Amino acid sequence: MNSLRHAALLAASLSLVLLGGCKESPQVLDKKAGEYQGKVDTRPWEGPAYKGDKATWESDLRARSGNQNELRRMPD
Amino acid sequence: MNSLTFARARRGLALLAVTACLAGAQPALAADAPPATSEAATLVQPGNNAATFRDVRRGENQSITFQAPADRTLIQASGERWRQLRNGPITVWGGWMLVGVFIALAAFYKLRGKIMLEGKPTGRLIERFNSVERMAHFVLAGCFVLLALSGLTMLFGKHVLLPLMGHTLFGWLAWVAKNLHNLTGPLFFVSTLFFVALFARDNVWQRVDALWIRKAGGLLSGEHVPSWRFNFGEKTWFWIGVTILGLIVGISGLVLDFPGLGQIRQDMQLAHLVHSVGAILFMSLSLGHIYIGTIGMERAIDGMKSGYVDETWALEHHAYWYETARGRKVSKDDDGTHTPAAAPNHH
Amino acid sequence: MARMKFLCDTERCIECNGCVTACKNEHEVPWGVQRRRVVTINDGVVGQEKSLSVACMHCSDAPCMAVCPTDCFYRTEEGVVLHDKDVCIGCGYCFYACPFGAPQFPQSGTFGLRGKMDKCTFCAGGPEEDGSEAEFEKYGKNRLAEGKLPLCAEMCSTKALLAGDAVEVSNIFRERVIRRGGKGVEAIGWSTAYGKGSADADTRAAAATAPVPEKTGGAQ
Amino acid sequence: MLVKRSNRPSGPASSAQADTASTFSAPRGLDRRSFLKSSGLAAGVGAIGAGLPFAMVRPADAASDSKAAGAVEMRRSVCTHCSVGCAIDAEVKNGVWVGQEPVFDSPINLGAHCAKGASVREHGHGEHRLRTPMKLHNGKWERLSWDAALKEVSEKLLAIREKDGPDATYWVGSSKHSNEQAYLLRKFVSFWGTNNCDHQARVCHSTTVAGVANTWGYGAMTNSYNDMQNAKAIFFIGSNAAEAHPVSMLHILHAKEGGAKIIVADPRFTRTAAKADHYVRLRSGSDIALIYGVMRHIFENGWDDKKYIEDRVYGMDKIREESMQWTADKVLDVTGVPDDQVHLIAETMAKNKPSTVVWCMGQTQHSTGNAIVRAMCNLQLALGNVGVSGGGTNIFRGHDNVQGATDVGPNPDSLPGYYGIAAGAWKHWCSVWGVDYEWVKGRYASPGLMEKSGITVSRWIDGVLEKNELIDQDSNLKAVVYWGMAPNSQTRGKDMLEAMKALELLVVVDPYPSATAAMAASVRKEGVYLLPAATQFETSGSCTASNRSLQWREKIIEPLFESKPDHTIMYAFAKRFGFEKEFVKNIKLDKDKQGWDEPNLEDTLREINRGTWTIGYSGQSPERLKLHMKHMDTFSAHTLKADSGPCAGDYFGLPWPCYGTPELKHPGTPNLYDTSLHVMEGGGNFRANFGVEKDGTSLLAGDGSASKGSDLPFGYPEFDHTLLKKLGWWDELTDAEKKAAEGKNWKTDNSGGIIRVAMKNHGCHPFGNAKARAVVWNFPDPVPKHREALYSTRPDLIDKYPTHEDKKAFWRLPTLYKTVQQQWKNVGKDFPLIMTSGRLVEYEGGGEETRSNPWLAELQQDMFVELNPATAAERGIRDRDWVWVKSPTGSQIKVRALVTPRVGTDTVFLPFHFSGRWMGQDLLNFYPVGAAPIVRGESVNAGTTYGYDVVTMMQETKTTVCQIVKA
Repeated sequence: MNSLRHAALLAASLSLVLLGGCKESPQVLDKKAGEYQGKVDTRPWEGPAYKGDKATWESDLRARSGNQNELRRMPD
Repeated sequence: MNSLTFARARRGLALLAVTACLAGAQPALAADAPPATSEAATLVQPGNNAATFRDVRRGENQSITFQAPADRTLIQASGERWRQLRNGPITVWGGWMLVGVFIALAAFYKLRGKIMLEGKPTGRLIERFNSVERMAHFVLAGCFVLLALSGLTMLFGKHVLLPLMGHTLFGWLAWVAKNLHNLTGPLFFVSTLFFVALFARDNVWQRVDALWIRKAGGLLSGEHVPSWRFNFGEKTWFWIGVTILGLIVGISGLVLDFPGLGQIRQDMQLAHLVHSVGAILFMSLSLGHIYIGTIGMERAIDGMKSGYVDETWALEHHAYWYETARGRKVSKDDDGTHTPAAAPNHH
Repeated sequence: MARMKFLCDTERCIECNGCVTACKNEHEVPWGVQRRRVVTINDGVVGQEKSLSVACMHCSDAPCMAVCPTDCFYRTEEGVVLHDKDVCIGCGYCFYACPFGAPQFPQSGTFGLRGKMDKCTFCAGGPEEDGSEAEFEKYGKNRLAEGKLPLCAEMCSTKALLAGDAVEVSNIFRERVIRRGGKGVEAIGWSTAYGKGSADADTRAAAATAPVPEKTGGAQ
Repeated sequence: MLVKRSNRPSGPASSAQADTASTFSAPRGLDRRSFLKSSGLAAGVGAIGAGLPFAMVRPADAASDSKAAGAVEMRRSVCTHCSVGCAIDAEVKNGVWVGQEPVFDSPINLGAHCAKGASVREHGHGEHRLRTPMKLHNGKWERLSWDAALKEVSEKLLAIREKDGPDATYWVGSSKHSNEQAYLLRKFVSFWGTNNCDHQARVCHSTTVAGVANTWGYGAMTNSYNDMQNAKAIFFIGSNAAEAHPVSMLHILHAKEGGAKIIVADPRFTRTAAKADHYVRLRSGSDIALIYGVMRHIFENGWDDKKYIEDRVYGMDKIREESMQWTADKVLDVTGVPDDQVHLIAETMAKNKPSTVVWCMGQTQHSTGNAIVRAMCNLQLALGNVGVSGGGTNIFRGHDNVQGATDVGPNPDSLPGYYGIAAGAWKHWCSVWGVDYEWVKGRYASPGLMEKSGITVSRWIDGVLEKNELIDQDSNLKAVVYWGMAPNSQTRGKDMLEAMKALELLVVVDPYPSATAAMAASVRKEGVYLLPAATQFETSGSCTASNRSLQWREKIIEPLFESKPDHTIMYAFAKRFGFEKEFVKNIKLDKDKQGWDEPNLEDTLREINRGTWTIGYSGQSPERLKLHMKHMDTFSAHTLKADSGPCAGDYFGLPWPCYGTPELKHPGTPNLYDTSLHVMEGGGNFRANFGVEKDGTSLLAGDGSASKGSDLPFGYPEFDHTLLKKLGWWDELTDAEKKAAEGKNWKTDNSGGIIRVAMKNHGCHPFGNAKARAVVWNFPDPVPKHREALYSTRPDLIDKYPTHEDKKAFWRLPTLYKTVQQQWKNVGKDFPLIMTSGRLVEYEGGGEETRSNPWLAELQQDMFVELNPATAAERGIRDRDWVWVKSPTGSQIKVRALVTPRVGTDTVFLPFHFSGRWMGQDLLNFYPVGAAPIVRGESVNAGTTYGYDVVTMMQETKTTVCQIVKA
């Protein structure tokens, strides 16, 4: 009787463990934005060029994106 | 249909298609048949690349030129499978398995305790391992421990040590571990070959081994089962552990260690899976070996430590070997029915 | 800015390798390390030969990040997948896992052991101070911090390779595909890199809602 | 492209398995930081000695205070690797070229670059450059000072001049010189007293220049890369733009996406063909037959532009007759192209107008090159596509300034501006140079030789080797000066080696002289000098892109090592030769940092402006060009026109012809012969250069076909003082202009007055308004005719379409046609494969420069031959195997096999950029230490055969034969 209960318990816990194997646990630790492992990885607009002016950075980047579109300068 | 509406319709269709494709769905332009491969198509080339790229997306081999990976696969799908296996079953089950074996041994120790000598040590010593054998053993064992620890760091460190140590310290440790692992690996492989050659002769099947199996080595009953130089438990460890797993882990490790020999990514994924599964099994078995060689059995370590064992220990654990070492004859065919002479101090 | 992505238009890519040398030039990438490369499939097969430029795609669920034993990868707010070479141990797992073959390993040390992994940074440097020498030495230039986009795309000879905010990139590509009557609609690698069906909610939303540029004489 | 981009080690520059993940042997790290820090001192294997005055040492202080001092300066230049003319922005910090940024503003490339353009910053490293003057002594390369080098070389040259006359020397100029340097070199050679000078254009587009110019006026690309956006159909034949002119594909694919149909006809399925709507595989060298096949369909279907032909074309009926001969079966027999494909080409070109054609060396490098290009012109004339935006003949030139060097540089048959070398031309230029005509005449051995075309670069080897009594000058060539050209771009490498051996003196002036140096050193012990020249990034000057736009380059960095710009070296030699005063009469001298005299390049351009009226190099003053470079963003990338800003109305780079003086403010000509525009807005018409009448037919254009707004709405001859007087326009000249123009025509009137009056006041074209010539009666084949190549695998076709008769004194040399063809009539038995050659995107020209750039060299580490899987299987050859390519000349080269369906079963393709290996042997030991390129390979031209165009002496490289066996 006892051993049967033990066996059932064992089977249940074993299957739990086995099932656990199918799930990928989160591989990356949580990080705060702009901070990485103690080092500060400044966000692009926080560097010397933009000094935190995100709006300007974004509009500059958008303008830069436009350069990849030759249709802008070659209308039909 | 006038040309304007046609153009509109086409534009609409195109918009749909782009939207779908940007969102990663299958291309919607089923209407355009993919170009035929044959010579008939030499002149005409429509712009629907769906067929061309379908295989690429599936990760199937394509004729790729230049600095394509050596496997000539543009987008490999097997990497994702490897990731699932490594991060899933191998990490999780493997980890629990090691923990489980450890707990089992602890429990066994708790229940059974140390296997003590029954008789009193005589003080008379028999040479069990000569210096070459001991050196071979400890080089191999040393390599094994370094490899096991460094390997564990690489597989589980991220989950166990990293949260404790932080990235910088752990990064440094893992770097040491990886380089140690890569440098020790080849030595381990060579040592294994040497070790196997050295001990294979004494590890072949002997009739008395059957008795050992029947009595499970007497581990639970406490009964002493006679054996030659190595009992069946040791032989199991030797063949399944040191030889088979050792070579599997060693060879797959070399594949990973020397990546410039022409192996492709898929080879290395496979090698890594084999390597890590093999290593976990190897480590699990090794726990048993280490256990019995150290805290599991009184004076078991003497043979490896000094090369000599006490007669009492020899008689209790390796009776036939003891007999021969004492110059008496034991038939090779002895299946355990022969009772060895009583040890000098046997009560 | 939502999400940085690469897109290679195979109707445009002519395998000129401009992106490859632009990258070498900008980051002084050493011999043997190819952060970006151009591949051609079905070489010499009429009607089916296609070339495209491949590098790190900065995946949404990056396999490299998932398998890294030291957790050296991180993702910036713009979705750029970067790594810390101080923590990288050169094990090569990211290379096994990466669908695109992006991670590169310069030789260093005995036995030809792998050195620290090197890969495309989307011209965003690494965790060192932006624009610093340390950053350049380890990761190359940080163009994003200068308000510029990756040089490979900016210098692409036929503007086949596009880089930048997913919305901008999608808009350029869409406008182009519409102009050519729906040909070459595949964004190769996107479903692998950014997920099936729903790479990024914002991309999809952008693709669906952005106005279609009206042009005169478009695809006729 | 597996072999092409090897990922296996080859030679010392072993690369690696890019993706087996790991063992990367990095030969020498070239990173910006160590470059900054240790500068030239860490040059590794390249260092000759630590004591050299490296120009690169200066950068050392740049790094030490990287942040504080040294703001980044932007310098604008133009890529030096092909004719597209891609602008480059260089970031320079404390004299070091630290960064390269795309120039999005450029209307030509919009920031785009190919592999070569994206890696030009490597020129700032120059690790594999020649660092100091060197001479070959006892078979070893020895360093010597500039002073000693100049002294020894000039003494030897003067001795040869004394002994054998000025014509015993040969001067190979460069297509990579700036316009100013190329121009100065022609002047320099003239003052030396010979016409024995030439440059790369001879072996790349001489047949185009001659053929096209003789058809309608100017030998240049009629439209522009940008204008191809307007084409509705584009027909490539003999051009692989995707690899040779990658950035042009920006415009071409833009056109394609707008609906243009692209057809590529080529023996090889190229990267361009991969982007085409239709690909047609033709037998190499059969272009004329294919074009006539196309034209037959055009005429039969009435797709020809009859009004256009009537008004603007002479002799089209003869072309029509000839095309009718080319029935479907004949075309198929000769070209291998079935009639439906031929019809498709004709229909596509005719029904999608304006349609344009593109050709490059695939058409020009044939013994029938001049005829092939004229056949193409005739196709476009029949369709009425010339002088039309979106149409024209878009002839992509090769090197960055091969157009400019052809226009104003060292040509053996012409002074700058295609003036020719008749007495009148000499007098014109002497007046521009400010020197006495009689003095120049005295410099020559005789007036006869002064007006006799020199030997061409394709044949200088015969100038050395040919029997003296057979050559048309006094002495054989004794000395050759290679001033910026690769020896491996000329055919018959085996003979070249003999010629190099036979010379008394070989001088090489080049940043990368090593291919020549190594070849020479492998057969000589003495008498070779190497002088380090600066690249175009180390000086300034203008260059002319293929679309005729001129761009001004700023100096990016100081010359590296001991190198000097070419014009500085020229002046140094002029001093030694004693004509330095005449050489720079109108040109200011500047002192460079080492105190050398450097002729001022702006002044030089102004002198070019003052003399080159013929082709309108007269309006592009340095000031105007610099203004254009500064305001690139104001120019349309579609029309090349600036609609606003300081350059409003101008076309970008003032594409020549930019007529008259700079003050006339001609905007440049975007598309040649375009009658829909006023001449002062870049309009024009065909040139009246061949008389006004031929065999009773008027050659002047028909009524109503003059350029827009012309006061003479009909055909008219070119302007001279008498025509001006007849028209009553003479008094519109100022008194000063009258004085200068009296007795002159528009080309020789150095006041520019005649041009001003004709164009500005009356909307007339100074060169007249005539018909284009479909029949060039002064050429050996007035009507272009298909003729089999000298080495052909089809003896039956040799019988039907034999080559020309041998020529006795052709560019001073006997030249064989029929003799060779008959001798090798059955060559196909032993050499059954057609051998053709072409470009790779990573390398340029002879390749020495680009193969020295690690960023490029890594991409392409082996010389190879492309062969069809079936061809390979027959020979038991597998991909990447080493094979011998054997030529009927007895040469054999060892290369890798690249097995690919890109080529047909009868053809093999080899790239022409390799050198440094010779018939299986690595020449590394013959290079000056450290000056060997990273990648070396066999030169295809070691195996090419005899064969020259019957008009221009263009070499035959595209159609010859070979056999391939496994090595």
